Amino acid sequence: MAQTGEQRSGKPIPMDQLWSAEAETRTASDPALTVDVDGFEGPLDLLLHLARTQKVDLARISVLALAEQYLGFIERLRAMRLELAADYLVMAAWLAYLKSKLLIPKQPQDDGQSGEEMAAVLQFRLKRLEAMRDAAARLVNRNRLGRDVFARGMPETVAVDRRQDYTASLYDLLTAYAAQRQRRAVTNVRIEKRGVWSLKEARDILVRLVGALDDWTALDRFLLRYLAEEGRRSTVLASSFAASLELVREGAIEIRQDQPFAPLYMRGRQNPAEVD
Amino acid sequence: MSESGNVVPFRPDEAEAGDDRHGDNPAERLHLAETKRMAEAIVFASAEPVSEKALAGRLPEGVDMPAVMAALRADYERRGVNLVCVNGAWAFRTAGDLAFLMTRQAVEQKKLSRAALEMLAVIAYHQPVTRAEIEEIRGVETSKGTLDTLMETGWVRMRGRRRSPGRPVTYGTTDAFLDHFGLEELRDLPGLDELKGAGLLSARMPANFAVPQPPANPDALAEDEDPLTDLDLEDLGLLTPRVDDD
Amino acid sequence: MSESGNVVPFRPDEAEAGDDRHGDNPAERLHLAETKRMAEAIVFASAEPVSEKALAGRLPEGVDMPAVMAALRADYERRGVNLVCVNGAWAFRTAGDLAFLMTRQAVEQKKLSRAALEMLAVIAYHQPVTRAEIEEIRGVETSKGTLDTLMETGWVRMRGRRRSPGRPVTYGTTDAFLDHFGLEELRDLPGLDELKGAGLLSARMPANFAVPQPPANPDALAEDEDPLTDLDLEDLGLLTPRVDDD
Repeated sequence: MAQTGEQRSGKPIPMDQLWSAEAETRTASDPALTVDVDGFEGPLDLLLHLARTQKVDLARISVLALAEQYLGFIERLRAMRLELAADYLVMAAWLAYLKSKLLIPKQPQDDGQSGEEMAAVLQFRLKRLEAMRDAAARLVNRNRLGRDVFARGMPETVAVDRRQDYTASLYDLLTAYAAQRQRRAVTNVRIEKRGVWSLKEARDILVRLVGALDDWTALDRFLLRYLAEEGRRSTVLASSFAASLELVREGAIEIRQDQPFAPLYMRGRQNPAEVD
Repeated sequence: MSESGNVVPFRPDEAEAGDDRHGDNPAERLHLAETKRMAEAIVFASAEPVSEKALAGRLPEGVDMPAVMAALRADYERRGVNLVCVNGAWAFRTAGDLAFLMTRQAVEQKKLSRAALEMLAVIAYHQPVTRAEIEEIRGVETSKGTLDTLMETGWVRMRGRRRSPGRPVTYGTTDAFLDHFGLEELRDLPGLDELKGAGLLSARMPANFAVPQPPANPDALAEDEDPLTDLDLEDLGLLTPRVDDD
Repeated sequence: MSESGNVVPFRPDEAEAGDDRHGDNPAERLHLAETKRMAEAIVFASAEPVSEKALAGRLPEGVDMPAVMAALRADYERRGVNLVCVNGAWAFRTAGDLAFLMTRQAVEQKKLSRAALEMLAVIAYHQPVTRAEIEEIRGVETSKGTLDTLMETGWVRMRGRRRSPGRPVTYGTTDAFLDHFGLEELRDLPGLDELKGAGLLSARMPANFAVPQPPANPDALAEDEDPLTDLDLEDLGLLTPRVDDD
């Protein structure tokens, strides 16, 4: 896969080739150097570029020569009064130190890294950076999804079967149960608080229900739906009885009870002419 | 198209078995194979069915398109994916008999709505319970959707019909319900005291407040319950009416 | 491409040709063939790689997944479409050698800058790697934008935090990275072994050539790595701070 990708023509050439091609043009234009350091990814990149111009394996480059090249390069840039980022200068200072270490034989009292060790570290870092460059180039030149290799263009959308997997915990369930039962219970309590039928309430209902009735009808029948509620029975009966007496007195309804404790019958006031 | 060569796909070696039209010429055989690969890749990657014309435009010239596509279709005839031609355009489709695979993926985890949860709780505690009774207990009307959702969960079932005017359907919970909520049996549902103890119910509930105890055997019908018959299910639109045989 | 120049048939069905493992039992053979069709349909239907786990969840139980997928991969080895594995997830992709054909499908992709590309390579080969280490390797400070760009591609992710002073975030690649670059797993990174051998994947100058190696399982944390917590993500501005409930 990788090979075929790399062999393909018309696609980006490996990055290091690009890079070295660029390097050559730079070298060609070296005398009239108008290098913008922006083109470099930092001092290590610049060093790698310079090393490349030595055109040898990084393992065999002359670190001394490289350090001199870099220092010379920086010198020229400064002569042109180009602003240089600090890390370029730090690297220059380090290379100058390295250079001195390489030129002056190791002093017995010097415990620090030898020039050779420092040079090796630099070589290692350059090689590692170059290796990452190559790796990047090899990566981008692989057969890439969406460029060389493709996924199914018409994926079959899985029909969204709305069958959901519902979840709820026992705690949710119990909370829901308790909460609603409690809510209801509290509502009921509230009704009971104002559970006394006022005379006015009873009167209004009787006028509405009995006023238009021609037939004798038991009081309980009117009040059926009001009596149904446990605990309200007595107040409903008492208030409506009192109200009915008042209505009788006013002549709005008639009332009849055949014997003690028998049902009370009521009807609207009849036209006297029709009474038998 | 050459039936004999293509009707039976997956022959061990098509090339050796020979193809009526191309069998004689190795170059042509190679050409067909390569063209088939190309057509295969193009149709696969395309976002819409590829017309034969469009296909021809991208394949080497002089290709016997019908032959290529017929061969490719034959290749896929018995696979999990088939090459189909709709209005002269080619596309891959899941094999018809595997369509069921394309519907199962979308199992969404969804939380029950509050209303559904409340109704489920009432059904669990008060079963067997009719819809009217649920509404009475909850003090709100029940939307059809909520009950449907509950039936969908598989946690609620119709148990039977109450032996009372209108013969309303009674609801109860299922074994899946017990399973999901980690209950061994319905009687494990906490009672009044436990609910109070857990702080879920106020300690000062009205004196007449009660929490029913669900039946020990969830499958046994209550005294005033009749089993659901096929006829009932028909009534409820859950069974298509039977056609009498005679 | 196929040297012999045959018609690149799908391999014969196990049901017909027999298979070492299931050859003795016709029912099992049929079962494997049928499972293969199902796996084929499921993977074919999806544009994204389908994890083996997801696949197993939709196939009959007790399926020998490795056998099924290996057989399926072999079926497609020489077709215009190949079955590929990306970190344990399966997908069909057009064959790499047909890239020249597919230019029409190619969507214009945002080109990564040289810096971003280099950084991607560093992350891929050195993961888990902290930002400071990336900078050390590249010898330059990393602009926030470059890392953001990489995160946006979906190829790079934060993996965890290094168990070292400051607990720096570690970066690594995603499955989408593998998918995009056609890698089955991280070990398939081009040149990985040579780089390792040359000690170039080590953070420091390798005195003893003890070389880190990208983990086989990209999701497994390294020994000195902690998982990212919500609190970390908050720190990093990737989660809105939690509001305490009480």
